Amino acid sequence: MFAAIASLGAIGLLAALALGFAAKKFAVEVDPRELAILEILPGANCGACGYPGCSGYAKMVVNGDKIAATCPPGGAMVMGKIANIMGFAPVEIDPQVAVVMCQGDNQKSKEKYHYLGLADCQAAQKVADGPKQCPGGCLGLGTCERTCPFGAIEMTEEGLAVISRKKCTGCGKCVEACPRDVIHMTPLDATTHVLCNSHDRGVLVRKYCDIGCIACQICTKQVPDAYRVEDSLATVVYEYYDEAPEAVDKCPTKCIRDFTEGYPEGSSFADISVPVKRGRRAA
Amino acid sequence: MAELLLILVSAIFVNNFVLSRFLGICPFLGVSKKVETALGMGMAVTFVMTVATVVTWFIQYFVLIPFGIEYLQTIAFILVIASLVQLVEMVIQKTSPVLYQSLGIFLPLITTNCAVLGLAVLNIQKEYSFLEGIVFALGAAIGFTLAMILFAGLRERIDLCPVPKSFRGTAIALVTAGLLSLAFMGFAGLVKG
Amino acid sequence: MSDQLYLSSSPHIHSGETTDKVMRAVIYSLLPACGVAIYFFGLPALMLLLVCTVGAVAFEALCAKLFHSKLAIADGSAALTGILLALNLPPSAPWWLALLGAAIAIIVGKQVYGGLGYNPFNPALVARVVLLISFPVQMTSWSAPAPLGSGVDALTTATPLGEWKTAVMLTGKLPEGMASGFGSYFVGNMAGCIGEVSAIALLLGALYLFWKRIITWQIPVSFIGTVVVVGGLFWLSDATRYPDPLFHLLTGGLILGAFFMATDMVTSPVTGRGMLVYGFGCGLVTVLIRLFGGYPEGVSFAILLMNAATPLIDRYTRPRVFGTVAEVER
Amino acid sequence: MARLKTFPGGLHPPDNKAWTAAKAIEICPLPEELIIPLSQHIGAPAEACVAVGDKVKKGQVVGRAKGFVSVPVHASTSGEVTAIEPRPHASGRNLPAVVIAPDGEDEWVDDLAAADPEALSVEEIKDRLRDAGIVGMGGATFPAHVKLSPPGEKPIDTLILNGVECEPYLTADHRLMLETPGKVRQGIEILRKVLAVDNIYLGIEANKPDAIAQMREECAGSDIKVEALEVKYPQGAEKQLILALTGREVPSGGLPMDVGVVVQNVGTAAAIADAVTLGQPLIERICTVTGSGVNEPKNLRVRVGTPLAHLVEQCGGLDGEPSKLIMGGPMMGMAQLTLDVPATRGTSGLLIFRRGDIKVREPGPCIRCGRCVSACPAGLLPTTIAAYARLSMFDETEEFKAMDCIECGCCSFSCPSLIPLVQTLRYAKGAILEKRRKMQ
Repeated sequence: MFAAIASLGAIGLLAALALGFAAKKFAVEVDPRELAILEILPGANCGACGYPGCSGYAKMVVNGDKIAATCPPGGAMVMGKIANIMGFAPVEIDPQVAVVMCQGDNQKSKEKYHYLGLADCQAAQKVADGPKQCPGGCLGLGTCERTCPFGAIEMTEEGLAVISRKKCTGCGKCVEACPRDVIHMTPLDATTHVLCNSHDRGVLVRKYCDIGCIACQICTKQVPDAYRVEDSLATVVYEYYDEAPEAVDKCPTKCIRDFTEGYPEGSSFADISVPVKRGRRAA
Repeated sequence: MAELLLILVSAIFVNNFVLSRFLGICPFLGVSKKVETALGMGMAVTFVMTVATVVTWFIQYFVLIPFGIEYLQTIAFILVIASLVQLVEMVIQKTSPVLYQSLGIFLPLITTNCAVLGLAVLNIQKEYSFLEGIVFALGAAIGFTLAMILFAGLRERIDLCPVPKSFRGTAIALVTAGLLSLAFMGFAGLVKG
Repeated sequence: MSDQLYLSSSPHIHSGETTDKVMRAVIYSLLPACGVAIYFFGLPALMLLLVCTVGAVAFEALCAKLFHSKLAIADGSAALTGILLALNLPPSAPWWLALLGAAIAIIVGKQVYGGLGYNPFNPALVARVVLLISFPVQMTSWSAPAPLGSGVDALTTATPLGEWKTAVMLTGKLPEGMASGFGSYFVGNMAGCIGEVSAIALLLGALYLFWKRIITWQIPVSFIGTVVVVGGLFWLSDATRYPDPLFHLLTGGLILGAFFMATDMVTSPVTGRGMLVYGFGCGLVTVLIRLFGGYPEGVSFAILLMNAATPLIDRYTRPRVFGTVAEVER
Repeated sequence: MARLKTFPGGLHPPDNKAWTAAKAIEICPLPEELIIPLSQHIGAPAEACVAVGDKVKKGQVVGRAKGFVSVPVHASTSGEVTAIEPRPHASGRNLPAVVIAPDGEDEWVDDLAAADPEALSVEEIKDRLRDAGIVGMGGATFPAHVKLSPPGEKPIDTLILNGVECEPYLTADHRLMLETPGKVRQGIEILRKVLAVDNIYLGIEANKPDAIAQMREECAGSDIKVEALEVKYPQGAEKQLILALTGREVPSGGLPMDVGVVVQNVGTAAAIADAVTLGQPLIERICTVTGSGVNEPKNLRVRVGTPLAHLVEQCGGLDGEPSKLIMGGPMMGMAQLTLDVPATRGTSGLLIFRRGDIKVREPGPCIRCGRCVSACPAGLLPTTIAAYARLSMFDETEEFKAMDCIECGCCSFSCPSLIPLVQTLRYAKGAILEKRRKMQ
């Protein structure tokens, strides 16, 4: 019995000594706060904050004297927790979602030519500025879908990108990836949008798209505050988003849509496209 | 000499720890996503295996047997292995933070890696001499590393494949591991032992 | 006019060589071997060929349905896998074994990885090895060839390699009269898998593949070369125990393996240098298993093993990029 | 016979040069309207310096060069400027162009200054080249005066004339060497003077024995080495040509001047001769109009700005419905949206395929046949890079040297699975550049 205890004890002691020595020799400093912040962050490494990955962001927060950038996917809740850890004042962030400003799928918008090649919008855009006659419309080849780190984008059968308002965290990766700049960041609370991205004149738009904005000005006449027509394209003035829904029914080409109606039809996101109120998303 | 060579070949190919004895499956599946990481893991395991064999051999023959406490073999060996793993962990964290990050939890888990303990125990069971033991450990470690990097190479390739949804991830990895093990069965009977 | 035009990135012309043409060419190249198989082994061989091919195509279709992937029977790859599997079965294999093999080849060997082009292991060999390990009795009962019209009943016998292995195990010496049968080995008049027996039919097919530029010389040459050289070295060291290189060459599945199985594009390296390394590995393992292993034949295992090593070989045999001094390893 | 010089990799697509190789160059008559794009070269576009309604003469500058890497553009006939507006351009976009309605007089500007190249200084010659708008006429359209002004730390000891014309279908350079070898020779001598080199090669693919004989005769007695090269695409790619002729390998990411070489196209040499001795700007070029969709394939001497539709008219019109219009050769040319696009200084060919000649097939999975690997003249693994690019793993594409791709098209041409490899590699290159830009 004694031999057992003594010998095992001796082995343990030796090992402990060796380890203790090694621990001194190979010590590595890590700020525990950095790890704590890394835990909280969404971990998508999306880069929306402007730093290389979530660990880069955590490093910045710990090493800086203030929070120099926000984490849009994390939202208010994550920012609050980070502020707690660091002892800073919480940083306000306005939740945003990305919206595809186009409804011109393969059925509704005309082709310029038959495209052969890599099924990718950026690649197709390099071939004579993309196969659609509309210079700003969604090409439907899914570059944004593949880019989205949160699986919030889906291509419809007819080749149109739709974004789930629930899954979208507002990181802005798709905005960067889209070669036609058809995806815009909008305030989460604004549910009405002019879903068109063509700056061509109305006559031209009518020729190639069934559902594009023809700049008829009816919306601005209806709700002067909430709409603006510039360069042959109407847009919602998001400061007055709550007035915007009034013009939805008046739009002759149906390119103004309100997402509370359950837009877009036919996608698996249709049921979750109802707007989510501020604060609920963080949960 | 020929005897040692046979032990080595046997441990690498015929009775490959991972693919024939099915020991050490945890890191085999866990850190075989990239060849570099797999190689790093292989190195770490090689070190632990070799040193553990040396130390446990001494403990077995100079402590446990003389004091008649062979029944404490498992505990004693795990103690040794655990300390070694701790040591390796510290060294890797200091020298290669990238490798440290990619090995993650699997590094401390070498402690409970049955390949290491299995090796130490087998070594005693087979009543290998000190030199034979070291060769056996080396063979086992090389075999482990070989299996790791072969498998990692395959997985890197599978990562580019449109695997059906139901088979993605661990499922396809296990199927592949099975097929790899199948291929290794060709060595059966190559060396008796 | 313009919306009728095709636009694409350059280049605008194509060689016309397509995957289905490649697959079809390989199938054509196997026809002589199939013919010889049917000639020597009669209806059972025909049955195996039919069951495997039809089975493989059917399982391919089934998988396409199960996994919601595009049906790709037209490319001929499933049929090719079926034929290769059949050629790798012994003539006495029952129909259900062939069907099971087809299922394993297509489902486990290929479709779970995403289908054509993604399988890391040669599907036909996966099936063969699974069958060999699971049904050793059925997979190693050989019958002597009974040429069509000869009226001879199929006799149970051993393959030349098996005969040799048994003799060496029992007596430590080569069996008597081993060197006498090369003529019939060459034509295919010996026991073995239905497709591997006739060197001449296989070589004919291989020539066709070379002519069509479907396969390149690297893998067959380094595979067979290694077997001949390493096997030859052992033979020189002890001719009473080890068989001569020609025996290695003509018996067993070496020729079928080296020209048709190891050269499977999907599972072999893409660069010439890689192919050489791969062929060398195949050859070495084949000889080791044949001479020292528990199994009399090692070609299938050798190719499977080297399939597993293919990603690593590819990684370390990258071609030198134009304008770089030396290959940069990471 | 000794083995012909060449480079590793590459392949030989069916070249169909026989359609036009024996046809003498015809002069393309004036169209009703000339559209002269302000951007016809690599570098900053020119700036219009005439106004709508102005009368211009042949050879008059209508767009001024902006910056060093830029050249002026000229009116290619006399007439009236009817518009300065965006017009269809070879790039697929509408880009600013000066539109001229010809008056039929075809009158040269008065101040053309003929000169003896021997009497001019090197700087004077370079000025003349810039003013004449000389650009690389093999297709890259890089301003010649820039290429001839290597920085001092990069001494040039070798001049290579590119008469390879490895692109299938095209025979423009072939005919040029056959019909005006003297011009080419004259251009070579001017280049010799500018670069002060004596090591001069003229590389021609061996499938043009008549052109080789013609140029050998022309260069007999001089130290110009006229070399027959193996018939293999892309033999005419700058780096591959340098390797074949001199054995020097341009380092990865480098330029020909890094190994002391300047490469010029034979067409450029001929244009240089005209520019320096006669003072004539680059306003016309030879263009092969060919393909299954053209009734009568021809080699035409075309004025810059001539709409492609006019070229087709000269060749007996379209044969059936066209399905693809390609400016340049089939391997590296650009597909066009419309025949309203004008020919520019870089238009070496117009290739039209008839409906039915373009087979539309879905790309399949890579079967790892390795054809792209053995065909790649840059020593890349196109299929591996493409696989990574499709999954947006651009770090890996960079590690596999995607940036060394020369976009020759050999991989896509040979791929049995019809994967658009070049396009995917180009995509990867774009993403890598974008990433590098962000890093800075």
